[in-house]
Amino acid sequence: MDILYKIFVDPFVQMGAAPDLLVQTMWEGLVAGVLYALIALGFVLIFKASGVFNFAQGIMVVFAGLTLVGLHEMGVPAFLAVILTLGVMFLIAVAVERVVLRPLVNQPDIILFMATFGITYLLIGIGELIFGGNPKRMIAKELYLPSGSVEFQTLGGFVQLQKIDIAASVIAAIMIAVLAFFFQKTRIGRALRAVADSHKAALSVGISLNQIWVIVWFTAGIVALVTGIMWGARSDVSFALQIIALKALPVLILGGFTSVPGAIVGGLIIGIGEKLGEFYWGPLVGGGIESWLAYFIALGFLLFRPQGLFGEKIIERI
Amino acid sequence: MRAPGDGHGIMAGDVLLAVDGVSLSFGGVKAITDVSFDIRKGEIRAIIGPNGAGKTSMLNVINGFYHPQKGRITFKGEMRRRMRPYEAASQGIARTFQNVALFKGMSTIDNIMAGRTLKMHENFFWQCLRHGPAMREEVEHRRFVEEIIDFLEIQAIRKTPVGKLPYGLQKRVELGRALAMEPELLLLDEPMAGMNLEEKEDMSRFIVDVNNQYGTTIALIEHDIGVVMDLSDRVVVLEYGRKIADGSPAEVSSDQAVIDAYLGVPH
Amino acid sequence: MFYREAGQFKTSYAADMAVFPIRQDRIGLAVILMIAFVGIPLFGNQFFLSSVMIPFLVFSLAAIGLNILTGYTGLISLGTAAFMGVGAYACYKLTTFFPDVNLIVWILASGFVSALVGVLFGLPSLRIKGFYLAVATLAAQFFLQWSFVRVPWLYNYNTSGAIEVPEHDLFGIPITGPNALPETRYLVLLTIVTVLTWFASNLIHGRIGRAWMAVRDMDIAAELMGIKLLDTKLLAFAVSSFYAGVAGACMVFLWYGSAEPEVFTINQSFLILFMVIIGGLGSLLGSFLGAALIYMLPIALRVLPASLGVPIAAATVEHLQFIIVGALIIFFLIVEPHGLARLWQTGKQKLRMWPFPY
Amino acid sequence: MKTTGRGALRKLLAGAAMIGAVAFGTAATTFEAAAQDNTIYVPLFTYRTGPFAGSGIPIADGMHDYLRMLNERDGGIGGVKIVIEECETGYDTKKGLECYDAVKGKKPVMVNPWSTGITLPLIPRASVDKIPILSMAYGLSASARGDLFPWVFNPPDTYWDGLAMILRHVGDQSGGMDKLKGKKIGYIYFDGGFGKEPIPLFEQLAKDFGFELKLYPVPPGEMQNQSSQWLGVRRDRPDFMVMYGWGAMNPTAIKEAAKVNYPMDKFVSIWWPGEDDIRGTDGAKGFKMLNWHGIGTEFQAIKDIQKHVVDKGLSKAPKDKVGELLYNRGVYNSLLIAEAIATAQKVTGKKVVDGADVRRGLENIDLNEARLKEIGLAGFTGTLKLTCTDHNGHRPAFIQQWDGAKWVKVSDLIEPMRDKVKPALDAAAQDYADKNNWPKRTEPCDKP
Repeated sequence: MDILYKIFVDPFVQMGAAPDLLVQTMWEGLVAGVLYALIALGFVLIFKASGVFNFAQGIMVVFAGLTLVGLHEMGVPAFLAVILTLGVMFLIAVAVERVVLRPLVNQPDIILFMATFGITYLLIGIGELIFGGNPKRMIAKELYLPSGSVEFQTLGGFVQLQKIDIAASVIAAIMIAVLAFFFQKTRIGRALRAVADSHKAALSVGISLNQIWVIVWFTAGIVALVTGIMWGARSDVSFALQIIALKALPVLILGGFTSVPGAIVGGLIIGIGEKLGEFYWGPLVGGGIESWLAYFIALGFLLFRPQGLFGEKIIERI
Repeated sequence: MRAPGDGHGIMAGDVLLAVDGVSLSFGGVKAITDVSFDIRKGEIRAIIGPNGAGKTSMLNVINGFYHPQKGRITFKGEMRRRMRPYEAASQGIARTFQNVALFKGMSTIDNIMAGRTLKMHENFFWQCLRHGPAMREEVEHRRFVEEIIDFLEIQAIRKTPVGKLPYGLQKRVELGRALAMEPELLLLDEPMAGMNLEEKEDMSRFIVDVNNQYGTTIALIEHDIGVVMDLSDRVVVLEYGRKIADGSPAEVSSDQAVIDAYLGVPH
Repeated sequence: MFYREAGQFKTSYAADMAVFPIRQDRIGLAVILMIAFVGIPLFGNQFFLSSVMIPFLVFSLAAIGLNILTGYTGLISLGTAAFMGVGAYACYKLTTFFPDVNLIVWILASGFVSALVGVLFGLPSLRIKGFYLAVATLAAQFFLQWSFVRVPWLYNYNTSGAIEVPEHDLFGIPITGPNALPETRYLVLLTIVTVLTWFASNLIHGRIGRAWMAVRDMDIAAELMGIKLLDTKLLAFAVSSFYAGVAGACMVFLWYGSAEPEVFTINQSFLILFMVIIGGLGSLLGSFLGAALIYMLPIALRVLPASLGVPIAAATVEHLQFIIVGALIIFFLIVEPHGLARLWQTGKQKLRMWPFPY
Repeated sequence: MKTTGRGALRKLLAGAAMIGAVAFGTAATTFEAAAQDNTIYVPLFTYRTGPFAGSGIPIADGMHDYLRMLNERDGGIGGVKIVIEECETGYDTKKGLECYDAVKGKKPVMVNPWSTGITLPLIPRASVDKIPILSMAYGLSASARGDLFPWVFNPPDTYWDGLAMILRHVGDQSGGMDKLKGKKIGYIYFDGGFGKEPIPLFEQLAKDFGFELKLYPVPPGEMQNQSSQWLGVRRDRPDFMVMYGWGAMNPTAIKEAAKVNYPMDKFVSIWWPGEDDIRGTDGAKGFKMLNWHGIGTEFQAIKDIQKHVVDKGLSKAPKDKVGELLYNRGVYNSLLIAEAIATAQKVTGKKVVDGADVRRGLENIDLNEARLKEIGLAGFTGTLKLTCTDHNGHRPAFIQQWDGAKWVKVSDLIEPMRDKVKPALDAAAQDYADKNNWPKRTEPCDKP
């Protein structure tokens, strides 16, 4: 009975006893979730338009952040470095399209998936070769990102929000809005959606598939840079991030591979779920369950809704 | 090959499979609405209809891949509402597919051998050793498969990976794979689609031979009306998921509803 | 001219179904086995045996395991290292419970433990496939790795948190521990790998292998032909994890001599996946070729420039290694998705035609 | 498949085959090549790559530069040139073992694994291969027992000594060890071998002194994602926090601590954070850590490094990094290497010593004040004397505090609690010996 109490009652008692901590935990989860969602967003953009499951998205985040900081260390002013980094991300998009996607068009999905492993390793190698392997500090101040925190005295305690986290959430929201606008209202955006629905259809309306790939990979590169800056400002820019970036996978499962809102909601559920789990239930098994909880949440979810929250039900045909 | 199915007490001419009031829908979209027909032992039964009439869905229902919301299916006297594809296969239903669904990475022989899976039983241990009983079993079934290969005249492509074969040959290998299951009921989904005249003649010959030599009951979907009229004993016509006609080729071809459906008379 | 099957007639299906139907191939295999069993232990130096051949064999075995799952059954796994860990810890526990039983027995038994765990994590493959399944294997990777840290029973409550391998004998000759000669460890490992490769080859060429490949190539058709999807996939998970588990046990017992949980990280899972991709999906030979390439590449990179008098900084070598592996993955996927193994086949085909290519 | 690709492919394959042949041809010769007769071969296992490269690079530079300086300034040790060779491990056990096998044939006088994961598998091999292991303040704590582990050395402190000293400091801060009663002490640690090792002793001390211990493990994959752990800290409000972290875990923990407004002067770490882990972090001022050696370049030997190595462009270290904490940690490690070799030369009377000699050298290390002065490192570190039975020294260390720009020594030397550490050490050593059928020591002890 004691164990049942500890699992089913005690955590909720704790939540009730210190609501400020509960809110704080959920906020931390939310922030982590925003970052997962941003990585997942990069996945979704590419998956929607090219059907490629881009495993390299996580490393693109590191690479973008590293390039930015590395350029700045070489003496480039911060904002110029941002622009140059965008240029680098564009070059990567072009290179990926030329070297990887174009020769592999019409190959099975799994081959393309594995090709992105190759991109991952290439980016790690090139990034470390140019900028060195040690963690770097994000140039948050130079980019006029806020630091410090705001505190709310509430709920019998306090809730403390880091300004950088607030900024990250706001910027993420803006970026999602811009992307939504881009997809819904602009010509290129509509073309992208046409590609998502059918490659042939896109070709028939005279859109070059190659250009579209470059555009989505570049867009994903921009998302990666923003993610890299935000994440880097919270901790450091280092290749250790790639393991955390894998959490975007359960997020995608929750959200569905093709849904932008799904990526956001999935990210938040995973982020909040794993923080609550770690904080309130983790101590029962000695803690550290955060490393796998997200995957189990996703797995449990899969058993009931294999197509994800916002994905369409798959009807298999033969 | 032995004539299959004799032991079940179903004589030629008896009803082998009866479809009774089957309806199937996906979400809100109705694929099949209240369709009933039967297939008799030993006959060649054609299912025809315009595109999107629900023909393939019907085959999918028969071999358990789709589960109809309403209706019953009676096979060899056993009635069922739901069935796993595995059960359908083990009871003797085999099929080919509209878009060839071969195992592309495997050779012709391995594809057809895969059709023997249900008949092979040697355990994991012997499989690991590939000697003794496992090897004997393998040789025995290989002999059977070679008979099919001779029958379908595809000796030359035995060891070619099927992904590299031309379309017509792939269709033939797929038929071979279905035959390897020694089915009582063989479902053929557009066996002649995309073939030239010569290939169609070959395929028709194989279908008739299978039916004659082994007494296998065949249900086939085909667009080429000429082929259907020549081959089949009875024809069922679907349109928009409903049955609009059922009978001998002659009866069906003179049916006004069928003519309308094919000529596209607006409803 | 020399490599040709002309004149070799098969008089039985059994002969035609042999894994190596061409005589020259059988001779070649015999030569390779001779070199492996006799030549290398006789002439190989310590470094070559213990830092090249033993790791190569361990990774080959793990790659075979992953190839069964990913290459033959089409289920992608990112958790190979964790299953290797299961094998290693299982073997460690079994040897501490029953230290007097022959170690080889426990190495194989630990494969079964790993297989069981593999089946457990393979269960979601009923509902999910493709990339989705990769998440189930990631769950296995992170959960198992966590368990290796969090469950002190697994490492016998050692304060170091690591498992250490005491000396074990086989027929009075030490095969683990510091006194085991590299030659002995190599021969034991080589025997295990040879036998298990033979088993894998047999499985793949029989009913079970065909069912795996059928599921990989067209799961719906396979299902409609009476191949039970779940059973087939779970069997693939079990066999695959068995191989990974044995590889893990061999890794710790015959190579490392001790292990921390950090040995079985996701990076190792990736490495093995790359071996399979580069070596050739769906090819046993490819598992060996891929393991050789990926494992020996950094050694070659380290040694080659130095011997040519071009000193390259250690760090640069590491970075180059990442770049080369990444480039190779892309290169092989584009030029030859079936990997090194297919290149080998193509080469043999050329040889068969030679000197009249058309 | 495209025919064009195939032609290129064939060339590539031929090329690869050739490279492979050459590689293994040369691999054999390179690794066979024994050290020359008139040099001493010291391999350095370093990790300038991988997730821990941030700490690994300065350490590697410090180790390399000190030995290089001896070569440049003195022509080696006792007139014998040292052959320094780095082997990159990436902090990966697999590569570490490969490094070991690669250097083994070249008669190294000792190995410095610089990773507990690499140290553990080498421990049984050391006595067989006759190559001593110097795992400086890491590795297997129990190997401090020279009578059981004659070939393994881990001076100047074990992780248990470190914990005891940190708790002493915490006690001082509270006004005496008896004041710890009823206090809450949090322990945030890398959730692997190194972080978990002190827990049994920690629990024991919690019982002895009556404080409550709270554990906050950080999983290896989550080193940069510690918000749950620090939320736990906020909930439990421990009076002090102790940290055993590594790599990216350290800077993240300091940041998170600052975020939750944890009082930094109550946050004490074991000796692994470096300047780069803390510099530029808002609110990090006041953070404390344990250390046992000097920082900066105000020591003769380090000035010599600058003069003979760095200024001549022989070092990989950027000039401003020389003298930083982890750089000097590397220097300390090399100081031990050099001292062991020098002592071995003295004990054996030989000039070109081998692994067995250097083992004796290590056992006879006596770094007293006079000797430190002699080698130009007076005041750099405390004295160290190893013996046949004590391979660690259990030397006192001090607490240093981050003042926002640099480390400042804020405590006197703190003695570890030998009475508490010894039983834990003995039990662990015995446990290790029992579980692994550990052989008895056969190497004779030198008379001091």
